[in-house]
Amino acid sequence: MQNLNLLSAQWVAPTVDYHGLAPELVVAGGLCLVLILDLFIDERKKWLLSIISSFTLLAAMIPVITLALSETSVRSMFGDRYVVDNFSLVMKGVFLLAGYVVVLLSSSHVEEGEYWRGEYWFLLLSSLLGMLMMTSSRDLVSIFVALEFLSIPAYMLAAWRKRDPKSNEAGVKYFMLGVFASAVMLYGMSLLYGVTNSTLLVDIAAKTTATGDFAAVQVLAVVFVIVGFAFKVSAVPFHTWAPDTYEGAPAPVTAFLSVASKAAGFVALVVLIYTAFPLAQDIWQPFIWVLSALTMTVGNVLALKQKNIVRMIAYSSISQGGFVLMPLAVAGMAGSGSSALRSVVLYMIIYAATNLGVFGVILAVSRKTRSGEVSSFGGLFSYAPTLGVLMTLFLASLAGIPPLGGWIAKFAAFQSLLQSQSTWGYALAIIGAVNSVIAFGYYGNVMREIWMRPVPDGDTTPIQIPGSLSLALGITSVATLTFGVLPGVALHFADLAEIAGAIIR
Amino acid sequence: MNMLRDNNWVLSVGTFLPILGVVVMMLMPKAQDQAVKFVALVTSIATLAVGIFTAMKFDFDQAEKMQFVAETKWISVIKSSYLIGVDGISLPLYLLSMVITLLVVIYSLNHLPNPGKPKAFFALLLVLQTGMAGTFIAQDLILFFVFFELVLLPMFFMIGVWGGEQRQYASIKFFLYTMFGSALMLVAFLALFFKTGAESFSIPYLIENGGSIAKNVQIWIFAGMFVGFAVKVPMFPFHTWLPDAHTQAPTQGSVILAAVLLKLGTYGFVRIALPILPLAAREWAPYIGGLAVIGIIYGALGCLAQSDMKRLIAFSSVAHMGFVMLGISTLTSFGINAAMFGMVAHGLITGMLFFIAGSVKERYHTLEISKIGGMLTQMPRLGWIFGFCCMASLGLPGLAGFWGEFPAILSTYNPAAGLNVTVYRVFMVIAALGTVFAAAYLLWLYQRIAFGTPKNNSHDEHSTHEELHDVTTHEWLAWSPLLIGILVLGIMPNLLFSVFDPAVQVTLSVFGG
Amino acid sequence: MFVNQFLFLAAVLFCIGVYGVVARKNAVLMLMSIEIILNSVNINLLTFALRNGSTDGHVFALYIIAVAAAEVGVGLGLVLLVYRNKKTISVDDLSEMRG
Amino acid sequence: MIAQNIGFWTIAIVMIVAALRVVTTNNVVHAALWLVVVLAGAAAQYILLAAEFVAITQVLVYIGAVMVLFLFGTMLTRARIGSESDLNNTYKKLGVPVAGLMFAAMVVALSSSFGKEKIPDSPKVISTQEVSDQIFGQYLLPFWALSFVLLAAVVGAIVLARKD
Amino acid sequence: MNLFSNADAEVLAPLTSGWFLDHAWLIPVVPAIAFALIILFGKRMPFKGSELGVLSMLASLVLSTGAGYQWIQRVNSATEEQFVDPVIKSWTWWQNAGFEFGIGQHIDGLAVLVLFVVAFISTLVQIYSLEYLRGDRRYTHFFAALTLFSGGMLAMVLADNMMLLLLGWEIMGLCSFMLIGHWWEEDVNSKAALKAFFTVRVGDVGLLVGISMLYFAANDWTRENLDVSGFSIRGISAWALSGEPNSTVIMIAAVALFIACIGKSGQFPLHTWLPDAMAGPTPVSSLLHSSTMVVAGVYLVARLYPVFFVGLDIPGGGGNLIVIIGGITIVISAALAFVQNDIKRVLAYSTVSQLGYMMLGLGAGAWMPAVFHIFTHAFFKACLFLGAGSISHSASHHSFDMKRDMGGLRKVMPITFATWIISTLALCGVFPFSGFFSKDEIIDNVGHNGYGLFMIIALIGAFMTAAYMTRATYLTFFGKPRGASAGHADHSAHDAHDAHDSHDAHASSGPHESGLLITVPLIILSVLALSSGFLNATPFGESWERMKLWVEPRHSAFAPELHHAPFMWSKALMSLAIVFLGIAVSWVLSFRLFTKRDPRLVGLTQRVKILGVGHKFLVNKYYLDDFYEKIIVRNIAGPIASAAYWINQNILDGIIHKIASSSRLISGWVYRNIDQRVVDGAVNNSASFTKSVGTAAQPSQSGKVSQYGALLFSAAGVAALVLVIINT
Repeated sequence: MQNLNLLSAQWVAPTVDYHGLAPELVVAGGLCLVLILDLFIDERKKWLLSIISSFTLLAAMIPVITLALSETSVRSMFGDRYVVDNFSLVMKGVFLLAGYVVVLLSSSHVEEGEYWRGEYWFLLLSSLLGMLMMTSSRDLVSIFVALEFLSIPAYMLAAWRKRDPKSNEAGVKYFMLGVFASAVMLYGMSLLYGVTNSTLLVDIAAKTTATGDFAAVQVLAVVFVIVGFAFKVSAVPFHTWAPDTYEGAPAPVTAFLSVASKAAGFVALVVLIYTAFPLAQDIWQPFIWVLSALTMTVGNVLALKQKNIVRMIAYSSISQGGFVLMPLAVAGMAGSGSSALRSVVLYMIIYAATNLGVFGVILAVSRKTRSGEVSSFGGLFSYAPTLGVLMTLFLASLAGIPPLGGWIAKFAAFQSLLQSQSTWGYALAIIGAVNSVIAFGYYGNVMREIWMRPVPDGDTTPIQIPGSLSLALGITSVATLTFGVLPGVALHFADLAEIAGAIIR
Repeated sequence: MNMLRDNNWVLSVGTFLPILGVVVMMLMPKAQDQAVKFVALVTSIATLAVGIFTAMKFDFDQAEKMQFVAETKWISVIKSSYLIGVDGISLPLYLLSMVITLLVVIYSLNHLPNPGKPKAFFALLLVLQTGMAGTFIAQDLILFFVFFELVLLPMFFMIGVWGGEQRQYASIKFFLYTMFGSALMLVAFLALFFKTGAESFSIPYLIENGGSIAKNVQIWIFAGMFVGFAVKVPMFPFHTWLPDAHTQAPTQGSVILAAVLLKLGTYGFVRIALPILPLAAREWAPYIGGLAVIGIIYGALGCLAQSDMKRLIAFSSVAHMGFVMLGISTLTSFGINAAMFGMVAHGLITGMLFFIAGSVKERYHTLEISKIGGMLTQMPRLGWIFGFCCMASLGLPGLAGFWGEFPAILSTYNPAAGLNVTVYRVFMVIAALGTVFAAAYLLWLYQRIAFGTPKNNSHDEHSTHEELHDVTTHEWLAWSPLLIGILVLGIMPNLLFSVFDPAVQVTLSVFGG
Repeated sequence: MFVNQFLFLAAVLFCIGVYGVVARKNAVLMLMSIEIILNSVNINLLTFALRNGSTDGHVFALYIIAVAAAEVGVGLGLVLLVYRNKKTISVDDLSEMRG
Repeated sequence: MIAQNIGFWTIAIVMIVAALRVVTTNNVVHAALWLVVVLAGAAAQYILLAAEFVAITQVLVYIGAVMVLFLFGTMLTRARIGSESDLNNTYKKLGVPVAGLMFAAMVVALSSSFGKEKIPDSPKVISTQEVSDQIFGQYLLPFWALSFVLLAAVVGAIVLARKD
Repeated sequence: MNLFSNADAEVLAPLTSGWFLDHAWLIPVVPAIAFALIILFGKRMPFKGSELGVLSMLASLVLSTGAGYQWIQRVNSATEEQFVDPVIKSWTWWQNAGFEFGIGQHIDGLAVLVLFVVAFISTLVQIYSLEYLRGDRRYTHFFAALTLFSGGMLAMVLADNMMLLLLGWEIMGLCSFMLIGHWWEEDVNSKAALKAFFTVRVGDVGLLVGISMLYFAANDWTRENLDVSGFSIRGISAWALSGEPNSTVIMIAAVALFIACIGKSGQFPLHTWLPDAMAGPTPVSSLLHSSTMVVAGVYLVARLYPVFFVGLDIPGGGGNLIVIIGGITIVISAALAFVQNDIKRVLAYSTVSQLGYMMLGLGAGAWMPAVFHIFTHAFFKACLFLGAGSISHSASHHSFDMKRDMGGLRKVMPITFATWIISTLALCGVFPFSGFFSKDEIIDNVGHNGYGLFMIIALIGAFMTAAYMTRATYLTFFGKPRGASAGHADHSAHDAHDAHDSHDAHASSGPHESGLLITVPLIILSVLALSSGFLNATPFGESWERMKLWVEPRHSAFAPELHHAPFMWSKALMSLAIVFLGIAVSWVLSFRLFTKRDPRLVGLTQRVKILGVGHKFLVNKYYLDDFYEKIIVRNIAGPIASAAYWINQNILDGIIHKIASSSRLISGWVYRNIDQRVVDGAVNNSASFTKSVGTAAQPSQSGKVSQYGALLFSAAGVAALVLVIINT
């Protein structure tokens, strides 16, 4: 009953480490600014909002950097419910930069379409803020709220092209499935709380195992919680929303969903696995193993059949998600924990750069072709060589071909799988290897269109690429190449990313 | 392992110089075709110059040692470093890649295949060169893998963009096969890494420590590498990408594919698979040998069935690489020497044959054997060169092909200790029969193409007799080094053997002598 | 009182909700089913709060209620949007994209 | 205890029946009304579980606000007040095995873990103050975030729902 | 212990050597250089490179003669029983992984003899070709190939190790390909070239295998005892005789090597390429069939005699692979020669048959006579070929058809006729022409060494040789001129050859004697055909056996002990009688058949009835003439020869064609079904499989939210259930 005494004591204002919260605060300030300015600003000057949004995100990078450089390596607040550690800092950086690129991708798109611009930026920043929060959340409630925080704006963004039934459909599907998944997850969380009497992950960790009196409920809880995030990372069979939503949503939003939102799901998954379920590896390892194998395979196989480029990339990103999951399937085994974490982070960093690049090119090309078909890329190289080469680089990187970023990501994933030196690890590695080959089937198909097919309607007028889009393409392509040639750069960050309080090593 | 570190900048320069050329090309304004060609030519000449400088500085008396070794941190997190060096095994192949690239560039100056686009073409060619050279100098598995894969995309595009009718199918097929192989190879590399204590990816380190891995584990790891390398070689039954790729690839692509790319696989066996996993190698050797002789006969049968000249030459590669693999499978230093020689010889000869096929295609607008005839009458020089190459390819003593073929057969008689002698002797007889087949298909090919009277019906209205010009200056420039190489190596095989041998001996020292 | 009697009630409600989302195609009805599911979770949480004697369950339940409200708002917004474009709120008809 | 048990079972049966009606009725408005019953029943259960504040919030938020939203939504989408035959999927029977599967999983887990465990006879009653202390103490940040969630939901929902 | 140093032999005279012997390696080098020069500069030279070829051959001839002279001196400086060490020089060509590949010379009596023959014949053939191929469009190439061809043969002869031997062997093969296919515009020629190269190549498998086996079997021993590699011919010889070798290994090695010889020397059953090779220009046929190429196989057996001696147990008598093959070849090919109309084909089969004699001799331990037969055969066979060429060149307008385009030429071409007759007699083995001294010795020694059955075969062969040569002579030079010889120009067949167009001018002037460049070589050769036999004229006593003295290695660790049959005039007379009988029978028959058009003979072959054979045999048994005429000759010349030819064309050749076509079929099948369908198909199928999996998985992506939800919930339920069950 010590607890009782503590609780019945006089309320004390919690201490807030404002430096630690600074990135979130900057973004929060930025989104308020956007919302307010939107009311007052002239219709013709609304482009200012995109500038503000992008600067907000860059500005938020500053505290991230100062935090990274500061002496205190781990800052925890609210009774360890909100922790700023290296992992969260790295991921915050990833989210902010990815968000920045999404803003760049969006700006011309949003200006030209009939969008609600101010609200668009507001929702985008909100979702990003949710992601930032997700990286540091270390209790169930925070995670749940952060998840909804990043999801709810995203549901609406997916439907943002209001007149387009496809976009509506995308939004509804995303929303419905998202809610189902969070319902399942909540059920799991409620059981976790019930068994462990805490929402704090580190407390949960001590009591959550696959054995003991409450084993069955714990299994159920762990599985359901993981399902919630498996949905978010669109792991098969919880992926069904992804292709439809990606296809229907506005392209920049799709880019955002496929990169940032998915990364947020992984962040939560990793945090849960490392800090909440370290002793329950018997539960989640096989589950994630199956998820990973299914995700890679089904994603790939279905991608082979796609005619729509965005839908194809959707399936591709599903399958990429399977690769990210790979190392987690053995993360609980002795000695492979830290390398699994590293490879997940690394994969997310590189995947973010590459996939955003892909969407950059898709956006640029669709400006001209107004088509989402793969065949609209026909002969791209002949009239837009730069875009053709860039798309090739990005796709090759996704396929994992050296010396582009993707290979080191896959390599690291394989490495940590094999590091476990377990049959499960080897088997999954073989499945992954086979899948990385299948994947080339559809990446190669796009390359084939770009390089070897004629221009569909013989229209070879060059493509005008707006400045912001060029900047986005530049950033992503340089990142993709650099990560490939000098993988140490990305690996350095991935290696830094340690979760405070993680028990798995 | 002993390493010499003098002049260790030359390898990096030689390898990455082409990339510099690519960058320069990329920076050039559009529609500067001549300038692009010039840059490509200068780059490849400069690269070769660096290569020759390397050869001059190479201490041939210590060919068994790694030389020009450079080591820098690269991906320290995964304990992989930028470790490069050459020894007697890699130097000739390293130089071969440079020579072939230069010749291909020269040939391409006025033989650019459709649809043109010189900038992209030469850029890919130079990237390809970097990949090939890099593979031969890499002394770190990860670095090796990166370079090994680096050649994939340029070749994919070379086939896919500049290739023949079925180019897209062929290019995808090529790519998928190789990807499949290298994916498994990567898994094997990683398994190797962890089984040796997760200390380093450096090949010398692994050679020292790989032998201590348990045998059954070695066998599995070897299996992964085997698939990776065998696809590249290509060994039966992983060969089916090759005929398509060759047939559809532009001449330049075929030449590079045959002359250098296929060697990446066999080189991988000699450099990596055998010395690091000696126990597994011994278990696998008879199977490799068996597949090799199947490849020899099978490739030959495939050749006999062809009606397309280029496809025939492609199938002959399967047979020839069978001899190379047979030599490797003996696990004797002589056999591996023969294999190394066979690699270089096959590079020169088959490369040359593909050049000829390209020129035939250019002149006759077909490669259908039945539509070509009497080449000796119409273009005597081309016909004679073709004859020379056929003879070299079928292993005529005194030409380079023989020294890859016969020693391989010879070494099969007496494989390394512990291998089943009877099985290998059977291999030997089959391989010797393969030489008969080689004679059959090559001579038959030659008879049908070069002899007889010209077939006028082969000419559609576009091609008049003026197109049937004999060998041009560019072709002479591009070909004569190969022709001279074939002859010189045939007469003085020791030029190569003396370089290979010490390094091969060292490589095989893991087998206990 | 058994812990399980509440938990089973929650489970039954949860499953009824699940049946609802699968069986219904009217978007509004699906949203209602979701509400049932979320309520079942709340029952769980409060049961455990009582069992464990801790406050966290209450807080969690409150947050869920708030979020659920937000979700219903968003959901109905989407339903209206769809209705405006397609003149139907049958989710089943929203299957233009598939495969 | 007995009174509580009687209360519980009565309410539980009502809730279950109401919930079943929600998912089976052919009238949207009826469904909404049945939902009110379920939500009210839930509030009653919360009180049984000694969570008055939550129960009140439940009534306020759900019955007060959410239900209104539902009814408005129903009206705005021009649902007929009367019964409709077009509310269910053709494959609605699929819901039975799916729900059954979930239920099986839950039953297996719950019964094997909590079995005959009882709620303590004199449970610690959580005061509303404690809840608020928590919310404004440890759970401050989610609370703060929640405000943004609601803001975003409102702004977004308005944009989506309005005509333009 | 060094068994083989000369020191521990009793008293050995120091052997002399000389510049020519020490520098014998120059002999093949000269033509090789000449070849390169012709290729590079030939077209720009006044005589288009031919002068280089002739000069190089002359130089080789001079060098060979000098070497021969010095070898004789060397032999003379040795004692009676002393083994005359060959002059061996070797250099390391390249060395690798413990394998040493050398180049060098190994010159001894055998080598000197063959060197001389090759150089001599080559020189004459080149001179002859100056005229014969004048104006040919590939004149330069022809001389280049011819020179390289001789160079290859010379290199092979001189080789001190098996690798070098193989090199020369293969160069010859290549050049034969180029030479036989010289007029490749015609399909027949290029096919013949292909066939020649390919058939020989089939045999070469044996060579490769044999060399490898010998190397590995002998290397350790030779290293230890002689400090040479297992490729060294000297080393292998000594090893074979040392008693060391495992009998199976050496037997298999010998068989393998002999397979190569079968291919190269046109032995049964690989002889079919030889007649087809007549498609080449006549000088080529002459060179190929007299002294080079086909002799290479025989030479290899003679060279590595110890291997065969031990491996096939030659001293054992009775029969072995070599004699069996040799014997079959003699008869089979002689029989075939009867039914040929093409004069060159007659000669070709005769060559095959004579090679059979050489093989028979070697196989039966008659080493010396067999080697001597190489020597004599070279002259008369070259002479015969060149004579045939002379006829076609000057009389028959490039036709070689005896029945259609020849006849009665003895008056028009007296010199050709005279040389032909001399050579024919030599070929038939008529005393005192050279063939007698070699062939008769072979027959004699075969019997003496315990191969009685084969002696009879050889005698039958001798009879047949005499008969078919008589027939050919009759058809060509006697009777009435026919076809082109009678002046009927038949252009149609040969217009395709640009090369020949230049000859039309004097071809149309009718049959005439050939020019000096042709007749002089003929005369020289015929003189040698007449006289060369006396170099080893056994009948005249030991002092005449010069060749035996100079060439035959004396018994030692390097050479097996050889026995010689004592010469007996009775045996010689018997075989002579057989030969004359053959000539006579054939003459009469030919006269009756071809000139008189005797109705009994004309069309006999069509009227043969199997039942009639026995009947006629009985009817005519008292008439010796009829006996030979009607039974033996008819049956041999008719059905048996035809059958043999039929077998040859349909079965053996057929087998080869079948093998070729069926291997083409098989390969086609393998390619279509295995490669494209199974191997490739597996890949393509796996692709389509992947896609169909995709199709199968697609329904899950129905686009309906409720179904998605159902999937989500049920997957979660299943996962939870399964994991709960597993973990509890």
